[in-house]
Amino acid sequence: MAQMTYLEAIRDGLLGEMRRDPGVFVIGEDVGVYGGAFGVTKGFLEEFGPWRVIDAPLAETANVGAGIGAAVMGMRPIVEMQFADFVTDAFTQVVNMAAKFHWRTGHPLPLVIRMPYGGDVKGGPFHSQCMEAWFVHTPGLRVVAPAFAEDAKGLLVAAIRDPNPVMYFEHKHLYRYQREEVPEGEHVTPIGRARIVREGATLSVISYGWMLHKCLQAADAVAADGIVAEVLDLRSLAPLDRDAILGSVRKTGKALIVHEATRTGGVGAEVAALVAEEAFESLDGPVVRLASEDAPVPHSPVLEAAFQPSMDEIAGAIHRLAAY
Amino acid sequence: MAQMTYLEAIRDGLLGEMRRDPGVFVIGEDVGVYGGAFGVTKGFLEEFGPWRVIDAPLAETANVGAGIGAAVMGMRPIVEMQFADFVTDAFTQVVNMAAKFHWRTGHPLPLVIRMPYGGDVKGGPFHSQCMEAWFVHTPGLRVVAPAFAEDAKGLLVAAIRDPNPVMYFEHKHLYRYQREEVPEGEHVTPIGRARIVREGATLSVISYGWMLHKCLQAADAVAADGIVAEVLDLRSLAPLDRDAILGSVRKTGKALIVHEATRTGGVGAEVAALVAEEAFESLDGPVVRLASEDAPVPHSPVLEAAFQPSMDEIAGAIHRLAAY
Amino acid sequence: MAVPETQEGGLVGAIQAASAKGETLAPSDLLEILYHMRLQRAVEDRGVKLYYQGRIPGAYFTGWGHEAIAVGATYALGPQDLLAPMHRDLAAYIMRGIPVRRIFAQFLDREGGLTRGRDGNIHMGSPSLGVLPFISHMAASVPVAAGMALACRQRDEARVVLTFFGDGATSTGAWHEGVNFAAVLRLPLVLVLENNQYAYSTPVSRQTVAQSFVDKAPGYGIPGVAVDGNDVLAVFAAAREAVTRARRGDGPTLIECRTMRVRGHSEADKTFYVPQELLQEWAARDPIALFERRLREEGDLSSEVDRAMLERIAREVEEGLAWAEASPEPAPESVSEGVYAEEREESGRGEAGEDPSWPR
Amino acid sequence: MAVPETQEGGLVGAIQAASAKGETLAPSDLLEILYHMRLQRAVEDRGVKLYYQGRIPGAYFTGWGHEAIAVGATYALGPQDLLAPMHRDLAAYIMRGIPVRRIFAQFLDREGGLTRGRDGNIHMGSPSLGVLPFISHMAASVPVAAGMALACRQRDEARVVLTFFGDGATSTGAWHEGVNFAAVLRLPLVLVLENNQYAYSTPVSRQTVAQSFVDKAPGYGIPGVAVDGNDVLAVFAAAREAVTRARRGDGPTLIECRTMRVRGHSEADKTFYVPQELLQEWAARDPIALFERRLREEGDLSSEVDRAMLERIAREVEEGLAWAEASPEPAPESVSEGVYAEEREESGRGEAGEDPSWPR
Ligand SMILES: Cc1ncc(C[n+]2csc(CCOP(=O)(O)OP(=O)(O)O)c2C)c(N)n1
Ligand SMILES: Cc1ncc(C[n+]2csc(CCOP(=O)(O)OP(=O)(O)O)c2C)c(N)n1
Ligand SMILES: [Mg+2]
Ligand SMILES: [Mg+2]
Repeated sequence: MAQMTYLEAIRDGLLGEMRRDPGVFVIGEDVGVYGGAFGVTKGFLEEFGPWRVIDAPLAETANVGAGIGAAVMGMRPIVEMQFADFVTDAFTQVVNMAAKFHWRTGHPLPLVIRMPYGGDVKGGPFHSQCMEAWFVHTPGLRVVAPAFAEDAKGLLVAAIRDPNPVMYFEHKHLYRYQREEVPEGEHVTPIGRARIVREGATLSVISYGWMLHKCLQAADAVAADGIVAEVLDLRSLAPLDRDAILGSVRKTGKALIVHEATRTGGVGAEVAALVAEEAFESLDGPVVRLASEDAPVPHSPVLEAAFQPSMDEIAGAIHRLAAY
Repeated sequence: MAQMTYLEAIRDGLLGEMRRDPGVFVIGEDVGVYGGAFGVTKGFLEEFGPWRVIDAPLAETANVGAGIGAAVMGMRPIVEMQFADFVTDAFTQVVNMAAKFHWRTGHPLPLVIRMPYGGDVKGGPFHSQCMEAWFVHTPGLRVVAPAFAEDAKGLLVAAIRDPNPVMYFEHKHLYRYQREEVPEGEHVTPIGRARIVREGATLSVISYGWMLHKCLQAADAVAADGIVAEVLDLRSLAPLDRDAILGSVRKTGKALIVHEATRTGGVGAEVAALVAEEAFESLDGPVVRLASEDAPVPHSPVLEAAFQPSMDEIAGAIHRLAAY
Repeated sequence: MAVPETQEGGLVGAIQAASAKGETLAPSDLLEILYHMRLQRAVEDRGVKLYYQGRIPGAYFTGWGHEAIAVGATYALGPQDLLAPMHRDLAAYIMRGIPVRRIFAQFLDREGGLTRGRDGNIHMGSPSLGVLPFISHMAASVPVAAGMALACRQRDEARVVLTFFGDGATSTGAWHEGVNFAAVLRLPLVLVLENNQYAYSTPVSRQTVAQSFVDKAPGYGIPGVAVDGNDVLAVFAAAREAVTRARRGDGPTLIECRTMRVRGHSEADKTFYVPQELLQEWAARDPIALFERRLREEGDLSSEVDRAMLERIAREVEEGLAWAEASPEPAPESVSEGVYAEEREESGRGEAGEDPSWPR
Repeated sequence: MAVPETQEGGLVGAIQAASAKGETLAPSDLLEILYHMRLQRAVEDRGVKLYYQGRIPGAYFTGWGHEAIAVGATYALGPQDLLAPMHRDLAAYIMRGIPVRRIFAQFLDREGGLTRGRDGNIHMGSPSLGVLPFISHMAASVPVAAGMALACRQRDEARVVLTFFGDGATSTGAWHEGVNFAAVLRLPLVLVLENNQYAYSTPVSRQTVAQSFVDKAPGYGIPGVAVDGNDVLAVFAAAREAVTRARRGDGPTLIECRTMRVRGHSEADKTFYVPQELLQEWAARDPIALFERRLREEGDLSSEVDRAMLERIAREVEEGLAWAEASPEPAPESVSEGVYAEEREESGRGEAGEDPSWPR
């Protein structure tokens, strides 16, 4: 075990896989000489050379498309979006070319797209978006979104080894904010498994990414009032860990779902729908969602604080649901 | 009133608006000389000339972008996607340029994107997709999806007059399948209002588009068993008509949501989540969703029949929920 | 990178220069080329009949009149090379190892089709045979083909990727990004434009106002050459030069093959928008007839060989179709199988000779 | 369409040809041009200070060294013309009527900013002033600018749209589609490339291997011209010619302005990847200093005028900043206002002289 930031853990996972498997390579804008806009691949060019650390033109369709082509040939490409927001420039490649590839051909497509996403980085509407729901609604893609450094490493390794296209959502705010003990060397977090981060019986708080940490703080804050919140970190969004979600809600009888993506049509809707259909008989209260406002992500920190669910709002929602 | 197919009703609405307002124009591939891949704009070039009926290059980003630019200048562009599936080539323009425009600038962006969508046309994975959920999860866009010829006309007129970007989902299977009396001349269906197509008290069946008709058939089929299903046509998906949805479910106590889009993360999830949160106290049974399999849309009619919810499956789901 | 001499001479000069080089082909090569052109025509002809009999679900597309491009370009590839075709290149699929029977099964949406009935007649391929299945979104294959070429470069394999696209496709962002990516990284990619003067009903004048598509090449720093797309040897010669250049490490070449779409965009299209004279002019230049005449004139096609070839093709078509007809409809419940690959599935390296992917 | 004579002479010839035409400007024009270049520098300079004081949220970008492009090109526009700028063109915004005070308020994320604190320092504009606010996605403005030009053409307004973009942006599909669309429809669009040799850390050699960006023009059937991007009169002359051509109905022109990004990509970037000599070479060619020297040499800038201009600029900067600092933070609850326009809202026609859109 070693203390690592979330960003260092990503880097550690990437480095290990690059060393293990000569088919693994990274491609993206400014990933080589510069080492990536956030420094994730710093030093990689020197170690692996320009054909495994490819400084690409400013062309997301080309870069994702090239990743797909290389994957068809048995390579294990990792395409870095400089910011997740720019994946819209490669949308056809992701949702039509990559996602449907195995189903159409029976041929695996081992591709990872690294998606630095999320807000609280003073990034504004085009450098802060959380668009994971688009991909969760696209059969053929796997979608993961770690909240902890340990899983940032473990899920990246799993994604690289997975024979399917994986959208790997790494939260920019967590890059340096989140720091913990991370297993050194080989470490895999299986895709599709949620984790109970905090056990409890009063209600289930279901979240992922940066908001998961706010949920943990809120759970601590309400503990003084005798509320024992269970906090579930989804980690994988496609596939969702149905058993973990339903298991927790069947136990507690109440579900609060929190995410940073905008509310309408977010992943929280799917989780809520799942609970309302499959755990209905266990429900002792409404299935509550807390998410960002249905608006673009604002640049001003003042506005962003109002936009995003706050720890206080989460604690408030826990209180209300617990009292229901 | 006149008998019209769904396609004729679209054409009628478009023609009326083109005649009424010289700022309205259509742009897209093969919309001029050919009259559109489905013939919606046949004869338009002759009547309105090449600057209001623009045969565009094979370039969706250019065509949507040009529509946005013209809208910025106070025109009322209608951009036709030849098939809705191709909108992924214009994704940045839709979700980043258009959707966020008013919020960033305070300036309206009156744009309509016509999206011929949906299956049962032997189109396969790239000519049959239902991707409305992506846009419902994109604040700043309006999304409509008429099931009837009357609303196909009325919602198109409303979309053209709306000062916001509107994703207008027109179902290809309904083009010729659906035919009814449609008001002639001026006719507007307000965006954001659902319609109770069939009143009932046993349960609420909530749907839209082509599946709405299957739901009506299923409702008729189960009527013999004393089940009086209420069938709600959402018509607008963004904004959803919360009052209509909640009103119906509060009355019946049960909700079945049916759509053609794939299940996970579809619009049905949002409707279910809404119901599970806001109508929880009225619920007498689980909130049930019926949707297409989480897979690409298959080409083979045999496979597509298995892929899509069938009338029998809907009737079965109604039976089970009614009996709950 | 300099633009090759063929461009300066304009279209005619280019055609002559390219055709001249075709002469090194052996007589057996010429017959094989004719065979593949005829086979494409025969399979598609049978497809048209099936379509009018209502036996092909959905739209049906042919490459009628484009056979010289499909065959001429593909014939320039070596056994380990790779292909990213489009919807007018049926022969290319066959030449790269996809059996006729599986193509018919694909037409009929049967389990034996390359996509097990999942995708339509033109959306097929076999990654394990090195044939990228294309998707509807025009030019989406171009960046993917660049990526296949990238993998060859990364592994120091002397393999080349050849991709086809239409005149309409050149207007897309995907085309631009893919071509430029390959140019910048000097990847072994051959870019074959099938300029058939229309994209559905849209004439080339709405796709570009450049004097010629070849004028696009210098903007990417790559050579460009225009050839008569109805002259199979001209196409072959240009492709062979481009393949050689690519294999040598000198990067992509743009080859514009000029032809005409003499049938509808799909079989449902009556092409009222195409001037009759244009259709007639090009119908008189049918690439198969042109090549047959040339072979006969030069004594390379005896009437026995001719007859035997036609019989072989007829037999292959009928056997292929019979196999396809015997192939079952896909099982309804199979629709949601294989949305994801399973843990243990390994990618191949796109080596020719492996089996097509479905069924595994 | 023929490529104009300026291209043949290569870069130097082009610069000379273009500069020569600049001479028809009146002395007052020259001073106005200098004023705008200096004003951009002064505003951005103040911005850099604010940034290092931690008062500008997020990243901060300047157009340091690009002032000749922003001012020279924009100065060629008429009062009713339209602009789609990018992130190195601050002067262009000001020249089209956006007040300095609102720009500072934008820097500070205040309610008085052009986006009411909603978007960052460079993502601003005013549709009602005919200035398209750009989005982060590089080149996404290009097809939109083409659409603005389309509207002018549709309404038979003799207006021209001018758009800026970087060398990196030319690699995007959006750029290709937008340029080609405008070319095919012969729209009144002027395409100004700010080739500053880098896209973030990526050198131009990774964006294209064409000999020059101007080589892309014939592929779109439009004229292309290269100019020294640090010579404001050369830029102006090329832009004026392109504006005239566009207004005449002869369609788009590509103008490549060659310069160098002498600061970091953003102020957080230390540009370790740029060779020091390159930075020094171009720092010695600062466009403002070059133009000042020229004006002084030709007697067009007396020391009084000079002093008065600098004082005016200093005053405008301080007044603008003071206004911005007095502008309140946006109200937290305002964040979800205006996601949709309301029924009654009418689009303007992009006429200069209208108020910026927010606040209404
Ligand atoms: C991105 C995209 N937009 C629209 C279409 C619809 N479409 C299918 S084929 C076609 C014309 C293609 O023309 P071209 O590239 O010239 O190829 P051709 O069919 O002429 O061989 C169009 C517009 C598509 N397939 N993809
Ligand atoms: C589509 C897209 N991909 C990536 C980025 C991230 N990014 C922001 S600016 C930039 C470089 C832009 O270079 P260029 O177009 O040359 O303009 P310059 O900044 O040099 O003036 C990059 C890669 C982006 N904004 N848009
Ligand atoms: Mg064509
Ligand atoms: Mg640059």
